[in-house]
Amino acid sequence: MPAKNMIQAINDGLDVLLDTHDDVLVFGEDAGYFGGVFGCSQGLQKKHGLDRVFDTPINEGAIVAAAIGMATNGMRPIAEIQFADYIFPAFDQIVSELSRIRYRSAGQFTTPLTIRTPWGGGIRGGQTHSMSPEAFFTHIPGIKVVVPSNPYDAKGLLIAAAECDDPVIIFEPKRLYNGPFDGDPNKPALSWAKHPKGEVPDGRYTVPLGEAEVVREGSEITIVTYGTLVHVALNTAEQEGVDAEIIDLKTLAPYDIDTIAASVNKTGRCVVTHEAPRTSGFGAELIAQIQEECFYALEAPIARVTGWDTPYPHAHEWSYFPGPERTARAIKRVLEA
Amino acid sequence: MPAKNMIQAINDGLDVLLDTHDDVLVFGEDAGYFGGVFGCSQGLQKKHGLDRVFDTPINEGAIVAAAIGMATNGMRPIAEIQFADYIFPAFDQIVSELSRIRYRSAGQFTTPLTIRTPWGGGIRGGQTHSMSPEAFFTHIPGIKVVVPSNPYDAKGLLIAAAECDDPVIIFEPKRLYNGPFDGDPNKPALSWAKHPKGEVPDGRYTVPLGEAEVVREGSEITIVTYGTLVHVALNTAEQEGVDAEIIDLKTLAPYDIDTIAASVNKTGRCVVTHEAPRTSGFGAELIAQIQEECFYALEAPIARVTGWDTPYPHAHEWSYFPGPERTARAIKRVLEA
Amino acid sequence: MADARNSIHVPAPKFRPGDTPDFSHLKLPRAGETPKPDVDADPAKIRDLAYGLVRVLDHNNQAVGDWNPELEAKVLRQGLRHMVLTRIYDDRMLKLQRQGKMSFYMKSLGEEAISVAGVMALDAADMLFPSYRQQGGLIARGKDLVEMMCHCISNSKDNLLGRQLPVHYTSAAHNWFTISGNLGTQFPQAVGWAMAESKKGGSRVASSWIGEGTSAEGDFHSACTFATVYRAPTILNVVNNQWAISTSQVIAGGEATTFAARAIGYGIAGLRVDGNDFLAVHAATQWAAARARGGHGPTLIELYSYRAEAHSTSDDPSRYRPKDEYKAWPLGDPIARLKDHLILLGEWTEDRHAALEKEMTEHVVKSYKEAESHGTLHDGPLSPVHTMFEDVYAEQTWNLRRQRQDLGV
Amino acid sequence: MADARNSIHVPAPKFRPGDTPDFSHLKLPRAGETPKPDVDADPAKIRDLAYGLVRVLDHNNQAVGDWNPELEAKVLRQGLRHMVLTRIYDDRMLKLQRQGKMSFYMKSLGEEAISVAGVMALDAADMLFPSYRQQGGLIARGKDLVEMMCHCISNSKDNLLGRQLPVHYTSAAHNWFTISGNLGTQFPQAVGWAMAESKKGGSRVASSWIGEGTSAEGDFHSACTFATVYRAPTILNVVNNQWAISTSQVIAGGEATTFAARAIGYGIAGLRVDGNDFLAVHAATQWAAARARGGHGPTLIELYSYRAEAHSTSDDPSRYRPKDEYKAWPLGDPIARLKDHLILLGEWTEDRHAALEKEMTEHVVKSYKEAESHGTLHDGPLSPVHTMFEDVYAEQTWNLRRQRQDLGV
Ligand SMILES: Cc1ncc(C[n+]2csc(CCOP(=O)(O)OP(=O)(O)O)c2C)c(N)n1
Ligand SMILES: Cc1ncc(C[n+]2csc(CCOP(=O)(O)OP(=O)(O)O)c2C)c(N)n1
Ligand SMILES: [Mg+2]
Ligand SMILES: [Mg+2]
Repeated sequence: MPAKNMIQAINDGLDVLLDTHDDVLVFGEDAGYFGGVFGCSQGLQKKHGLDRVFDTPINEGAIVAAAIGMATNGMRPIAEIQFADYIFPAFDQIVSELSRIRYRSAGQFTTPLTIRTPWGGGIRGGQTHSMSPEAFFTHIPGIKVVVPSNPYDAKGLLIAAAECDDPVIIFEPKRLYNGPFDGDPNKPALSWAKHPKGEVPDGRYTVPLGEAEVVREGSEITIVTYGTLVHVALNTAEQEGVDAEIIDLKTLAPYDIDTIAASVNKTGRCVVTHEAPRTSGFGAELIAQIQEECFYALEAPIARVTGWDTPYPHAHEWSYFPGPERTARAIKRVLEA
Repeated sequence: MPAKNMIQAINDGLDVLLDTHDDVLVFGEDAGYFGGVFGCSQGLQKKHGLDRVFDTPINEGAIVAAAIGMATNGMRPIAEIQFADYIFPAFDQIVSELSRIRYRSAGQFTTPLTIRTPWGGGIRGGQTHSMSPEAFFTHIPGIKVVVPSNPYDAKGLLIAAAECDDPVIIFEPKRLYNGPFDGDPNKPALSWAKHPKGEVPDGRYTVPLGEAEVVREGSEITIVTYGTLVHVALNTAEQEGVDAEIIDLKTLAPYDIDTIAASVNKTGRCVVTHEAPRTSGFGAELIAQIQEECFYALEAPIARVTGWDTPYPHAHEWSYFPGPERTARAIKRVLEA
Repeated sequence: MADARNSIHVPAPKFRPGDTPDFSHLKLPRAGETPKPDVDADPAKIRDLAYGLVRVLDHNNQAVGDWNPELEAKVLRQGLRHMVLTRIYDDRMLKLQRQGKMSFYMKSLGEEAISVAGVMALDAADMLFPSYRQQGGLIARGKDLVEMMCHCISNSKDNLLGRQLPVHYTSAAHNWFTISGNLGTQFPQAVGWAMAESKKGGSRVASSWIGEGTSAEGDFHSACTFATVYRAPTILNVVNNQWAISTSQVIAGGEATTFAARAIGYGIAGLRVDGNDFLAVHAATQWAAARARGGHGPTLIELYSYRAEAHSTSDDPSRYRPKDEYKAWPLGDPIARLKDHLILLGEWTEDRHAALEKEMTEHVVKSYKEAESHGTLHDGPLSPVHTMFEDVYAEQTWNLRRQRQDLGV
Repeated sequence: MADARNSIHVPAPKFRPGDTPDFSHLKLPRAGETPKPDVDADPAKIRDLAYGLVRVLDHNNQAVGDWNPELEAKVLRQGLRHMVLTRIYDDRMLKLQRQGKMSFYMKSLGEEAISVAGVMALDAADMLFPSYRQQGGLIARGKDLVEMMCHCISNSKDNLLGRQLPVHYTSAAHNWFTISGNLGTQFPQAVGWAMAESKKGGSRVASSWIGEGTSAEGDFHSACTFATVYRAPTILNVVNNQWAISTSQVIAGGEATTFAARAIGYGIAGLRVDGNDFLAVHAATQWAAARARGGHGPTLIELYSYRAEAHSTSDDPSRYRPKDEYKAWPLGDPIARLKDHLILLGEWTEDRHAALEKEMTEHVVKSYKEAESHGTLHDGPLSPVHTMFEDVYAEQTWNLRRQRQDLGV
């Protein structure tokens, strides 16, 4: 199986979709001729044609609106929003339209479309190229939210999303595009070539939406996370020698409560981590639900390790990023509580 | 002290602000000549002039953007968004701009502006006149979020918001505009004239941002809520004869954690209620924080009573609305746990 | 232009309650005056049309000029029938709303030609992305009145399962998109639909409608930008009925120019059309549809009209405009104009008209009786409560399943 | 126009890597050809200007025609100085970025006249809402170079406390708004600022800049709509530098018409201006400012130019356009053109120019040395970490206080 980084895996996923589904269209700002600012659609216009893979004007709301219209005319559009930070001009079309067309039309119209967007920090992008806005989208009934943490999942979840009859937003951790990242910016960059999840099968396969994965088994504490921080959690557990069970959520809406609850009921302790600001972040939802499901098993309050309640700063990026040091501290606090 | 309904109280608050602050401007769709579709600015254009109280084109993003511009030129704009459901075209200007201008300019520019918008269901408004989108806004660092539950607070919080140097969004429970509502749509409408909080002093006064109020003392259980559901909670407690302590949050961002924690530490049991969908609603944040602060005091899992994870339906409004019956059931469950 | 720089210029309508409306200042081109270009005309060559007014029926209700679509009398009578039915339907529904039979209603009085002719000029396969004031188009598409009513009264046969406010119809079978309560969102969606149609090599066009007030929304710009860039086969209709709830069209940007002129900014074809002239609306729509079908790109049509009634059952227009303003409106009544035209042609009589009105009234009354037999919002039966939890996703997710169980339905 | 209906029409630029660029198809009006109306002209009377091109410097670099602003040589030399400094500053910063001294940089090569003349033609009190490519304007406003650099290298003297990406300057003291990373948001904000200015009876105007790519955003429509409705004293500049990262201006809607023509849609004054002609940009800006100050409303200016460099340090233009396309660009180099004009006037010499370049280079080098003495992003010192938790609100809220404590700063 060929080793691929996450960009290549996504590119491959798009290619497979374009090959196998006549109704798939791929578009976005700079996504056509150039192949996207991160290269996720590189080469696809040349291969699949100007009117299946194309550039759009700079108007995220229009991109989503047009995708909705296309979807109601039999297409399965895959739209790229250049950075998750720039998804907000499309927020109305997502909240008021995309999420509700099936509902308000009682199933007469559906919008099987996928939005992909680079997400998260750790690349010195400053406050407008680093956001993790997933929590907003998990509060919109009718939208599925996906965050892959590796090339294998990125391709498999993308194909599952595109083939799914619901609208799906995929947040792609841009810090993981070129290699896994364990949270230490001073270490030399790692490569996906040496990571088992860098093995990406050719052709079509899917990773099911709505299913989390226990990426590390353990008995002392459960760490629930997604995206970039999956690697940070793994690294922290190793480094600290904690017998932590680590759950990679993969899908945030609907999230896999069974896998989470089973783990927390087993370990009795839990830390939730994400890069987004703490207040009303997705961690809040997870904790609210976990305390309800696992109350009697819990031996300590569930802790959150998150970005701060500020915009993502440029210079102090690594003081903002919830890295191994803060994760370790939270684990310790929960274990000692 | 004159009795006022909530619309009159808000109207009075705007009038006081226009009287006492040259830099206050009031505008929005139909907010000028007509005085707003709910009448909150009625009569103010005539009194204060066409260019202090005026109509805007139908473009919520432009309303907020222009308000930002005005604020950076010395004004204290008070913008009305006709329904909270229509705030999303302005979401980008709120998330990416309004919330961050002080931060990204390191205090060189500030945006002391207030957005008022009718909020919540219970008036047969269907899915586009009933939303409670407050959770989104509590996840935006830099924005303050306010939800009054009565005329006295509506005026006092409005004046506090307008005089505050931060951007504030006030969600006005439209079901409470004309009278308190205890959750039973079949009872005859109540009037603010008979409610103590319908007494609204003339002139300027403020209700401080960031402070919750214990609106009913109790020892068995704490109910944390805001807006319309404050009245539903009070009614439920009375009806069920539960010795519940009820907290009216009033400000959601930043919320008054001390008042909440003190109460839950005392009662050991807690129910959080809101009308918005459950998943990633503001209740999740409250629960996540409460379980952290009060873990050892808690005798049962904290329960949520919320709107369902669907758009707000039209015909089944009262099956969606988290009324006294569902609130009572949750209280019972928590008390018996 | 010169405007003292000591206050914000806030435009105001000419007349307010108490004023005597007088529209003689409006310089409206006469019927036949605005020329008709070929359907493949270069937008750069036809910019004047955005300042003209496509009119066919003259002050004597004779059809004149190049834009005369020369429709068969049969078609005109059909149009008249749809318009009359729409008006009677609206009237009855308003009354029923006042009686508490439904929560809300919105009439289209005075704008019936816009929706009826705007739909009749298209093929049945063309896709419609309407706003809430195009009920005439749904009637023209042959939607069953009982079904429309069942939706409005949210009863057990409401095809939207009680999920939507009245008048927010959906009818995939009639190529009628699901109407949104959020203004303007359908405009760029229509363009996306049309792009997909291009992709498929199909010949259908998309037509969408918004109000002049709504044209201020960002979605308007989204639609025009994507339509011009991708030359999408779309008809973008802006119904300028002078009012957006309480605000005059000058607040939407109508003081400095026409709404049709927005088209010029994008290099797309723009027409300004007498919206109360069935023949003009039909001709303009036909022209735009042929243009779109021929691959010559989108057309923006401003339909100049007047909202004769309240915005909806929730407002009182006498608070912001003269009560009789509609009577002073120079473009008349679309039904009366078409009727008189047909009479002039010898294809219609006052008696037949009276009979038509009677027939349509009976049709509406009878339909309502049937609709009501399936329930009303107030008294039920409604659609089953458990349907509230369906169609959020293709398959019900665990949280919704639990919530449904929690409600015990 | 005729475009077969079997695929989406996706416009493409004329030339791609490997092609030989040749812009002889562009019909650009000659200098002096486009007429100059009075500042209180009715927008309806001057629509042609949106299709013309305001140019002053002819092919011999002589100033000709009505638009000649007849500036004193002193002013021209000042403009030249700012442009040269801007270019040298950009060059040096790019090099430093390549050396890892800062995280990111964006040059304005070829567009210096737009920002420098666009700011010099205004009063110091006028408010600027720039995009990220108007650094020349900040230099023209007299901002200290060391401060600009300290911001770009995010050091301990960065006036933005390391919170923003490089080139996203803020300088309230220079009436320079805080640049956003989100495209276009400043356009309607500028209009709001100008409305407040009207309200106060002040005479300042707001000027804002976006790129042609950005004009597709909804905020463009917001700005134009509010500007026309409230006749706000605003100058809305659209810099058409042909490219938006990798996409040609045809993808932004430039295939069917000009960007200046958007103005016509709103009934506001629209000018298309040779953006590489210092005198033309100055004259057009002066005209628009006088118009705004006189209460005659906003002006939309399309500045026709070419982005000579990469979009930013993050992209490689050779992947999407011919390497030498800029050389074929018919409007030349704004610095060379102004320089030659001054030489022609006898107000400048090649020697003085060389000396100026040397002086500016030294100024830049010296400034950087000083800036670096306050730290760099890479090696520090940075602003204190605790400042990360400040300015979110006027007063720190409890959650931020606790978070600061949690981080131990
Ligand atoms: C995004 C959004 N903002 C505001 C509203 C509230 N609203 C409903 S109808 C209306 C006026 C629309 O006027 P216009 O577009 O002229 O259409 P008309 O009613 O005249 O047909 C407004 C402001 C809404 N439904 N959606
Ligand atoms: C809302 C938003 N969408 C997308 C981007 C990413 N982006 C940054 S610059 C740019 C191109 C802008 O092109 P143009 O407006 O022509 O300005 P220019 O760079 O040519 O000066 C894009 C797409 C962004 N910053 N903000
Ligand atoms: Mg209207
Ligand atoms: Mg550009």
